[in-house]
Amino acid sequence: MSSEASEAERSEASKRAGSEATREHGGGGRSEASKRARSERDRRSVAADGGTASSGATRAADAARPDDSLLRVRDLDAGYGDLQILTDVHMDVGDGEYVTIVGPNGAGKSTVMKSVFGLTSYMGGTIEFAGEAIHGLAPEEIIHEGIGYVPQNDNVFESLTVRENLEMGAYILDEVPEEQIEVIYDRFPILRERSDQRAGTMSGGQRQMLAMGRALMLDPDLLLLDEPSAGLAPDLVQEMFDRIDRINDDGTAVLMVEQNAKEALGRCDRGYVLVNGENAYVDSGEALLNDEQVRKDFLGG
Amino acid sequence: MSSADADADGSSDATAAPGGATAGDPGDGDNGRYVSGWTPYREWFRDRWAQGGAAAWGTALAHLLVGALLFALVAGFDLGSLPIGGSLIWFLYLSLTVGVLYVATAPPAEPYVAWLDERWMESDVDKLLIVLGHVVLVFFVFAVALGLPFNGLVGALASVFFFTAVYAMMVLALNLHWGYAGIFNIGIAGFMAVGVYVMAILSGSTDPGPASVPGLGLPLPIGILGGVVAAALVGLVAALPALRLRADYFAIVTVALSEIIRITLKSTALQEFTIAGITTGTGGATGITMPGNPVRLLFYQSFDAGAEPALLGSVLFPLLEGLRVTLIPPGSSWLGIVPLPAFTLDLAVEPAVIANLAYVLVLAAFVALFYVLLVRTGNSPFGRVLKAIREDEVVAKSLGKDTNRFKIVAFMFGCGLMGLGGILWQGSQGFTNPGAFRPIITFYIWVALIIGGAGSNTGSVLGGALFAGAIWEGPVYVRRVVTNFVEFGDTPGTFPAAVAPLIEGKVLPLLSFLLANVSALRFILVGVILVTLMQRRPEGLLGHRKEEAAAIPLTRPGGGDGDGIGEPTAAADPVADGGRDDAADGGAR
Amino acid sequence: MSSEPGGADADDATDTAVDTPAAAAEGARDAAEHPLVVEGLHKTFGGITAVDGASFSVAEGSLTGLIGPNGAGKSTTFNCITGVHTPTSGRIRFRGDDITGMAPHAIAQRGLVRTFQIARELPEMTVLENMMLAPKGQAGERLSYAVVPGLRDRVVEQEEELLERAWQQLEFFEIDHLAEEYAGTLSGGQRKLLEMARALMTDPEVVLLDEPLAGVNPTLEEKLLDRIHELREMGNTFLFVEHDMDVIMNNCEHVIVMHQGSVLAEGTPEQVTSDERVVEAYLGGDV
Amino acid sequence: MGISETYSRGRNLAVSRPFVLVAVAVVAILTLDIGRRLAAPGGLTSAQLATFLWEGLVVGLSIGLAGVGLSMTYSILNFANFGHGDYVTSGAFAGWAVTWLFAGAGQFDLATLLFIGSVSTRDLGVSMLETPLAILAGLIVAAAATIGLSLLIDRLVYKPMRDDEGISLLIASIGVALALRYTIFIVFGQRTRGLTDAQSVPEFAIPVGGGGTLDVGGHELTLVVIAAALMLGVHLLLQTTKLGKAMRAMADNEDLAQVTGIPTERVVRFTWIIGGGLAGASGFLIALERGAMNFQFGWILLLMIFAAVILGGIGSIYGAMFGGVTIGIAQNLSLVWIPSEFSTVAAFGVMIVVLLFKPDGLFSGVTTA
Repeated sequence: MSSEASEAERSEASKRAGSEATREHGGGGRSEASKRARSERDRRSVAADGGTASSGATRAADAARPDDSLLRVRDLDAGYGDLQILTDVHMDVGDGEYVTIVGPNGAGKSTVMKSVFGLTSYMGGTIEFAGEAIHGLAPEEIIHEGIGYVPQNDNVFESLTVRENLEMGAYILDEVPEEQIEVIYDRFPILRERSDQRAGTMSGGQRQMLAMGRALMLDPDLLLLDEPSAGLAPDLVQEMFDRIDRINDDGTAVLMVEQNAKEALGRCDRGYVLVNGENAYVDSGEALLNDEQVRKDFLGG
Repeated sequence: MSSADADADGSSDATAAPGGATAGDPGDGDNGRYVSGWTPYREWFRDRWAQGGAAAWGTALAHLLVGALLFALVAGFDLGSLPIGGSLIWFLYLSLTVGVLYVATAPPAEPYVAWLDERWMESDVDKLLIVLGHVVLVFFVFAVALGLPFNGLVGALASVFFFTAVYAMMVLALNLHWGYAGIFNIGIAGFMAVGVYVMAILSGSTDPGPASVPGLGLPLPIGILGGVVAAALVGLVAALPALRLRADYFAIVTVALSEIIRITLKSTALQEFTIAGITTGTGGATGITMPGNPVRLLFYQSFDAGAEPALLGSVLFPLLEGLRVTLIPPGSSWLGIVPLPAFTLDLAVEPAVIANLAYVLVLAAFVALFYVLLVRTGNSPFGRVLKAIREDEVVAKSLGKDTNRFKIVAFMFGCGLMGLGGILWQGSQGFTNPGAFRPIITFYIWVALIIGGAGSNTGSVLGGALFAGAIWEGPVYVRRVVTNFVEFGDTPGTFPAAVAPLIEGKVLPLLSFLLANVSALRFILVGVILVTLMQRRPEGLLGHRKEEAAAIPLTRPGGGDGDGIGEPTAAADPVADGGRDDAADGGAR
Repeated sequence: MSSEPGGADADDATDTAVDTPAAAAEGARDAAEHPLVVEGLHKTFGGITAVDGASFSVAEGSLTGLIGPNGAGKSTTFNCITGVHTPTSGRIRFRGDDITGMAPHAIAQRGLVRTFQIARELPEMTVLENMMLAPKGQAGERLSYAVVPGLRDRVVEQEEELLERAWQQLEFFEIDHLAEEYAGTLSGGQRKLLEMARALMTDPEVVLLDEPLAGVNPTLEEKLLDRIHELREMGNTFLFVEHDMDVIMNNCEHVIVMHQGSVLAEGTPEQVTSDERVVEAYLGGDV
Repeated sequence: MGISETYSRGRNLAVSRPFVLVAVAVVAILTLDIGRRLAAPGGLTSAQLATFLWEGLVVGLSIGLAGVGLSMTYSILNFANFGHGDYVTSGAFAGWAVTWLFAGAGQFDLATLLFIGSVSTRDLGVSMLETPLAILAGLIVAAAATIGLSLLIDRLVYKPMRDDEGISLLIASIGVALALRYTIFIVFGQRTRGLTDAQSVPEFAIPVGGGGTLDVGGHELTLVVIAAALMLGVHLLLQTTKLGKAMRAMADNEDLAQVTGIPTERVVRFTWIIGGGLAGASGFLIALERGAMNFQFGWILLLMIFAAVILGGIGSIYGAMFGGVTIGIAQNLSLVWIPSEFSTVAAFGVMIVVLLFKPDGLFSGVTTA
């Protein structure tokens, strides 16, 4: 449906971004989406033409065609045990796109990511990856599909060396892919230096790089990053985001949850704002960042 | 949603044991990713069984036939050559199968099961009566099957109830540790040993004769108190690491401690020693003589073996020894026409059994004491804090509870009770040695706790009774009954000698061998029961019961019904009223 | 059998009354108006500094908000105050007494009671049991009182009083219809209500609320906030840790904003939200 | 490294880990005392001391070898397996049945051999020197049978409980222990049986200072060599093979292992294979060294194995090896000061004292590495 949106409309949306971000009703079909009443609590105004989801600045072409998207999440309900966290979540990540999920604490950002990776209780909706339904699959199967995941905490095997950590990332392959290890080493030279050091002895930033390196060992089409900047010193945060930019530039699509909204939205192609386990906004990162309403809502919740 | 789920679970749990095993499919339901290879078969069987009538009977008969075929394959070749064995085994097999099928499908079982269900839900006393009643019933059947005189039945029951009582006491004490405070103690035997040995040393005779070490000759109550205090103090020593260690580490420390105690008691170093001119000791590996059992003094003038009866004994013994009720005197006839055979009911009980029974009554009183003490401990603010510690220690701390103090006090209290339980158990038997305090005793007590259900005091007593009746004494009587009916010939001495005849199709030697080893078989039974319980019913018979930890029933004060929204009570109460007004204000704001 | 010292309730009082003259003198001025004072709090874990010199105080009878973006050090500060963590340096005074590094239960005993961000009900205890657990100075918490016949009468008496209070408190929070349910069967919001009701059963002087509204639906949110306001009017003091600016704006009269381990701004909600540094901090800037 | 650096390091150590200093001090005092006793005429001879140390090493390696398996299952399956001692016994019985079968086939009745029945050990003449192949076959069967047994028990008992708490699994493992032990009891009987021919076991007398000799038994030597080789094998397996690394990864962080794509069930199976194999092999070797066994020797050994594993920090296989040797030497060296009845007490005492100061054991935090 977004394909109906003309180029003009999209640039219009970009301009409008300063005043009001577009309310997303999800790409799965407006009729279906509008059938579902939004929570009464939602005080936000819904954009009059509310349908067009994206107005990505740099990769608008990809973003505007969610039907071709690599990852396609529709009406997702998920949670932990019998506790539902997500309600009707929609999300698209195009091939090679860089998408960020932001939102206040407890909005369910990480839950979206874990749901994509099969780590939550699936309660309804669809998750498609490269045209195949992957909801209900176990994490080890999803890895085979070509998705890599970097959890937020405890994301390295502390008692294993750096190299062993990377080898674990390619466990499903029969042979250790030496060339891929070299690729990772080239991308994160510090890992080559520390190759034989135990991961537990490394600093937070180095661990984060190792965790990403491990997730990249299978050269996934989509990389899921859960708050990569959490707990890093400010100067390292910049470096971390630079590295993610480069990973994305090399063609890997990135879906990232970030608390540091300013930095994340500033760099991504598109951003989703999640509030209370539901989609609130979607727009280009820049647009979201400059939107007064988003700023206010983000501070509130 | 979640409360509805919980209710559903609760009710299925509440329908108690009989249907529990087949109701639903807890095993598979709980572990979604575990599908046993047997599952399709089980589902098919359940389905057929549920249809009832011809389908159920047909399925049952098919199984019967297949079973018989298998049986014949193993044993069938020489069945005819056995004296009565062959036909008897077939008879047993058929009657057992048909009996089970009949009970399971036919209506006559229903009133009984329904009655059992209903009574079971009534009260703790009913549960106890049901279990003890069934124990008595089963042993009555054993006695009849064995042709035991009344004296034998009473003796057997005295023995079963002795074990029931001592296990009940130990399990009650353990329940305080594990069920309430969540302390994983597997050193029970050690705390028992401390209690028993300190009592024995303090109150042992100063002149015990050549075979034993002298004690200090203090009065028995002092000895018992000393034993209990000593066990509690050893508990204190063990509780100090409890504050720092993980549950499984702590467990291993307690079992190591109990082994240290046992090895120390066994050592020659402390066998006999002299301090301040007084000679005493542990008796080493040979063991230690216990002070006389005061219950004996009720009946006899002294502790000596051939002592004269005391007052009570001199009255009771002749009375009970000669107790025979003549129901039909010799020479009677019906209406003076049909002569009737004379019939006298022999209810004679021998003095030794009377003394045993009296001691069991004393133990029962102690079980009641333990029960009251522990119910009071549980149903009090103290027990509430323990329960909170088990659930979430951080919360208890955040509410200002010094959780370490509670854990130490609870642990010491439980250890003291274990010491007392040990004294009443081992101390009553005239003599004990370190072998009676091997770690295996601890595990028996654990099994009894798990059967009854951790967290429930009534469950603890029931667990003790079931362990003593069904696992400890029961199998021995089963063996006696079977050997009474089946002529086995010579029992093979070894397993190979027992299985070798299988090749020739002879099963009796193996059966006979297994029966001879029934004491080992019951350990295997214990193991299987433990695993099955942990997999299927980890909460035991009565665990997870709604036992409120408070000194008073937690209902709405003033007798108001719990369902009311509370207007009447609130209106009567100024503070609550004020709160309500404020609430109204707040809502309007 | 009892291993406890004789039933002196004074025991706890004596060992908690730690009072250095210096602290008392310094605290006396403040203590009347500011029961809780945090001075130069530092906390490091390994090499990472979580709290970096935070100082603030909580006024008597106030509803003070402590906010800040993720990783600002709110939780660590909270944990230092409640005794879960021992500060690396700095002081925490409560009513003029230095409570730095005291055990959590000792701090709670003094009347500084916390709630948890993710409600920590005791799932296999009923709501009433949860409530009855909380009050301080229960005679029946001594084993001797619990089991000895004569002494137990006093326990029973006390229990009756507590039960009545518990019912009142449950009615006040409008969860009395759940009183006999297991706490584990309550919904998330109901657990939050229970948690707060339970904390109030201890007769606290200051209540530390750790994100009391996290994961609570709007209707219950209103209810919880109403209760907090009422209780404050009844004289309770609250320190309210929250990341959600809206809630703080609408409810607190005083707001402390933390960022990167120290206090970034302090003042009325209006002052704080108009502070550009605060907005930047929330969006993830370095300020 | 300069003196001042050494000094400051020492000071840091004293501040941060006072227990280490206390332990070093105690060990130093005991060592000095041994020196004093050695020097005193009529006191401890160096041959005695060497014997204590050697015996300690032998006992320690056997405990350590059994402990490695226990530690592995603990770190990967998260429960203390109380059935482990009976896995040791099972392995020993299976292995020795085969050794006897090999050694006595043709001479004696097969059933008698297979059930390790009454055959004079003199007549059978099993020893490393006489029947090395039979012993080797027994060792292999001991390991293989125990692997089969532990996989079977995992399937029946532990797999359906995979998500349960460690304590539930622990209690279930007590049930497994009882069932196993008394199954062995029924099949093989209660008595303690001799296994090897003491006459044909070679002994090497190694002269030590002071005119005494250290007598090293051939079977002791066999145990030490095979145990060391097996431990080295486990080390290489964990460090160099993919599956070994996956085991370490899973012990380290099970959730992360799952999201990394490590097949956790397969790792669990492999853990039982290694843990069970080592338990069986150690049982066989311990019985070889002792020359006798009965149905409960593994259970009696279990507490000692736990002591070793906990001492080293449960979950750490190097800790288990180190803990085993420490416990073994503590147990034997304690004979210098206390009567032999208390040597077990000394071993448990060392464990409890270590736990008082280091509640997580010596190698804690170094999970399976």
